[in-house]
Amino acid sequence: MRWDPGGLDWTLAVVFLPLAGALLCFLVPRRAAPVGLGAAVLTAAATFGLTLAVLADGVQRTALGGWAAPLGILWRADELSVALMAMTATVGVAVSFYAGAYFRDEHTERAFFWPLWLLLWMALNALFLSADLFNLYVTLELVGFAAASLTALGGNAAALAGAVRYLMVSVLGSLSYLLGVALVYHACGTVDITLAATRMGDAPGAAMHAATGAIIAGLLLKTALFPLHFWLPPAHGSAPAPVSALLSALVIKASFYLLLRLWLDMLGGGRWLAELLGVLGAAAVIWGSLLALRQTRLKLLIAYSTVAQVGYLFIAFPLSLAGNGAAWTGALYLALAHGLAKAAMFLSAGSLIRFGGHDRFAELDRPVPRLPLTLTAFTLAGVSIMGLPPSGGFIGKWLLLESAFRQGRYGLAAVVLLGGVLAAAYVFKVVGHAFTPGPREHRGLRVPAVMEWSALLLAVGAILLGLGLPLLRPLLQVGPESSGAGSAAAVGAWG
Amino acid sequence: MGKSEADRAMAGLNLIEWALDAVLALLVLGLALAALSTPALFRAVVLFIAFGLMLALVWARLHAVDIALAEMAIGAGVTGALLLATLLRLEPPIGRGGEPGDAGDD
Amino acid sequence: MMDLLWTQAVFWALVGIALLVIGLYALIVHAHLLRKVLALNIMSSGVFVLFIALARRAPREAAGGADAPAQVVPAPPDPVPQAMVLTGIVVAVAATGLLLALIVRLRSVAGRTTLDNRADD
Amino acid sequence: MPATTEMGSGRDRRGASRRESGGQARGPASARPRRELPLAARVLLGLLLLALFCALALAVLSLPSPAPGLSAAVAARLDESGVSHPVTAVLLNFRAYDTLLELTVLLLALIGTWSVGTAHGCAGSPPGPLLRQLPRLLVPLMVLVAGYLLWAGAHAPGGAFQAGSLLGGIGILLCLSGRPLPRWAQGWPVRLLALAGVTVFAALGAGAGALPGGALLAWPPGWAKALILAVELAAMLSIGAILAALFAGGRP
Repeated sequence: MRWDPGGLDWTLAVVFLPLAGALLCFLVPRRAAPVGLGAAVLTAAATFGLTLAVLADGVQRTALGGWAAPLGILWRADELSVALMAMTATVGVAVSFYAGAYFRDEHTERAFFWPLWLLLWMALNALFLSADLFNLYVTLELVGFAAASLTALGGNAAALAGAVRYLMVSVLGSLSYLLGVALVYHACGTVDITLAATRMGDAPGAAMHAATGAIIAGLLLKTALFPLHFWLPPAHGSAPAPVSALLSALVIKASFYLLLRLWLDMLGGGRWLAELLGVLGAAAVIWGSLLALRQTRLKLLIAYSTVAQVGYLFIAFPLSLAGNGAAWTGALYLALAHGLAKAAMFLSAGSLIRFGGHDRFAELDRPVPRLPLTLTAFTLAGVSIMGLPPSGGFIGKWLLLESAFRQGRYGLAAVVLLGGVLAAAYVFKVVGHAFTPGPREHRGLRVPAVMEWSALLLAVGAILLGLGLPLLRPLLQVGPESSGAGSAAAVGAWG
Repeated sequence: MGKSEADRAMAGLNLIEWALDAVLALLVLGLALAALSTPALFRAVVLFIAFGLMLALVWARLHAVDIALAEMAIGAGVTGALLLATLLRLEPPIGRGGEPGDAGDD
Repeated sequence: MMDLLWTQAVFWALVGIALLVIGLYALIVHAHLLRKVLALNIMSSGVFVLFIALARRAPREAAGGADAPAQVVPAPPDPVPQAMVLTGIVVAVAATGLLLALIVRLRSVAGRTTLDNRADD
Repeated sequence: MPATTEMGSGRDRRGASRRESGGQARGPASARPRRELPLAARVLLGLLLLALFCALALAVLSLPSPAPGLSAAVAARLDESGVSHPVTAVLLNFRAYDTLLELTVLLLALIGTWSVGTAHGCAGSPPGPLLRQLPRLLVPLMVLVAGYLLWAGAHAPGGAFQAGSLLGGIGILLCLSGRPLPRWAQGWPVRLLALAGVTVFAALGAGAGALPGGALLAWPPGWAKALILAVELAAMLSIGAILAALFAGGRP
């Protein structure tokens, strides 16, 4: 029941460091930027430490308050959660440096960006760590509140309307999730994921179906899977650029992670549900890509691209039915690569907006010769989004395709390929315009070097992710057998 | 907890208690429906506050006294105050000069 | 006796579901944001009622002895759902406060109290 | 999706909507909202929701009758929790981490509210004589009740949340009666008050983890009652401050 100090210190740090940073930033708003940046770097370092600890010693468990599972709340840092936390840290540090420059001259935004962002980071890490259904509800609400408040930092009508819609959808999604949790509690007598999983077999079927439906519906709404994506483009398209990067790269992944975690460890999901998710995912890929192609504003284009990329993650559900973990590894690879690449894209878009004053990309006046780093970052990120080798996106799609072909699921394979072609079309649409002169001569404002470099480094990270397959493979081996059985045994020993 | 208590419980969860439950449920549902469908926003907010107070009674019926207290203070009290303040801010009396809450929905 | 308690639990759980459904309908149908906030609050009340009502099916042995008279004493309700619903109520008021602040700001910036979008939730 | 046009054609549509709402504001109070779903869609929606109701009702009916709840587990460990009221024991000991995050949620809502604008007073109109005098009478009483609720929480229904929301009510009352926050308190003092709950909670919880043989948020035996009371006191003050600040609707 008692913890060993080694692992806990890191788990404690990844949640409490950003919290402490946020509290300090809120208390002394004048010093928010340096304090926030310091807290971000420290949190990233702690995440790195935790990742190494998990790789070395395996799953790290903490019983909060010293109370074992049915009564207390458990933290569980396994490979899946650590992979997501590591992505959060990578994107988080880059966005933090970017935001330091982006908000330099805007006092209100600067004073509130830092506490909100650090609380978002804390909430994300708490979500990735928690093994308790109700605690996850609270972290989901934290994530939603922080994300909506950050969206509203844009300040104009579009951002505020986007934030209101976002917050309402987020609260609605959490409520649906909570309904499912209530049913699980009353059927199984626990909200611990592992314990509930062991008791679900004896629970009445109707209640479990309703709980599964409510939980999955709530999380799909938060993950913006087609046709529940209506709230995403207005929010992600109108938030300040660093915020858009956080929303698209991290916040969407949090609810997807939770869905995946519950699917693997607890819900088990039926065949028909998996097929339905696959169909919706395929529709999202096509629909999101087509709408991205139609956009004239860069940030909306990137936001619709997120709608499409979310679709890929769900194509893995029917593909995993055959029982091998390759489809899951592919989906996770795509999630991580998309996190880095999409953040890089939004950060580049923010630099372009700073440069040109708007983001109607057809009207930008020759950005390539004047912002070469930013356009390089955008193109490299685009390579990963399209899924060209050697990027992380390529590996993810390749794993999905491989398992689709092996199972003879040619329709899904075709969707994966078609999505790549459409992505190429919208990325090149932007890049093509970048070389041409705009309708008017435009002097262009100076973009701080930090902003350009942080986007570029993230994009390079998305490419390098593809080369790191052997390194990352142990982190991304997920499947019901890898995480579920081990923890069930452990809880049995603890309880 | 002797015989009399058992008798009371046996005969107690009877018609009167059921009537209480039924009336309370009808009140809660009716107030919720009314708050969501009445055209004037001010009335809607007032009905919502009444809904919160009735809900506090429901918690008491369900032997959840902590929640009843919290619902009274937070659910009906603070939330109601927040909603009323917002109503004032959304319909500033300057300009068109309508009474706050007098305007139609939308 | 157990049946009566169970019936009461189910009765209030059904009331909770009804509140949830009524709120969801209003959330989708109404355009005014304040009305949507009311709807969300009523929905969450519905979920809370469901959560607490079902805790009325507390196990007999919590009430005491095994003989029949002791069994009919209603057991103290399960404290865990109560604590969770308390948490939920505070989260709900926080959501309401934040939403209302955003709505007031939207009104003063854009002059509207709707999302101005037919595809809204 | 029409959502795309939020920025593009937003301006003219916004103008249209303002005209529309202006027209309706002057219209009769009974006017139904115009921009509603068509009837067929609403009927379809109603049917879908009816199906949802039935599905959830079936789920509820299928649940086993003696519930497998946790009341026995709570009762078994109640002695070690430091308080004798089970709900408080769950909130501040067994599942204290939930409560810490919940306080963070409140703080987050406050930060979000402050980030969108400044407060412009509490009420639209100057307070009448009744509202000016009411606080003299009510505030001492409410403070007393809040203190009682906080103290009672250890063994009876009550606790930090109920007491804190009463304090919030005091703040709202003072705000309505035209007593604004004094200028000296508008800077870090009010921020500190809002932070106090999370800070004390997190610091004590992490400190408990640093003790030899301790665990994160595990109150050491013997100290549990005192620590819980300290956490509750700070939480009560923060909850009161945050709720009143949410009512004020913006940063001071």
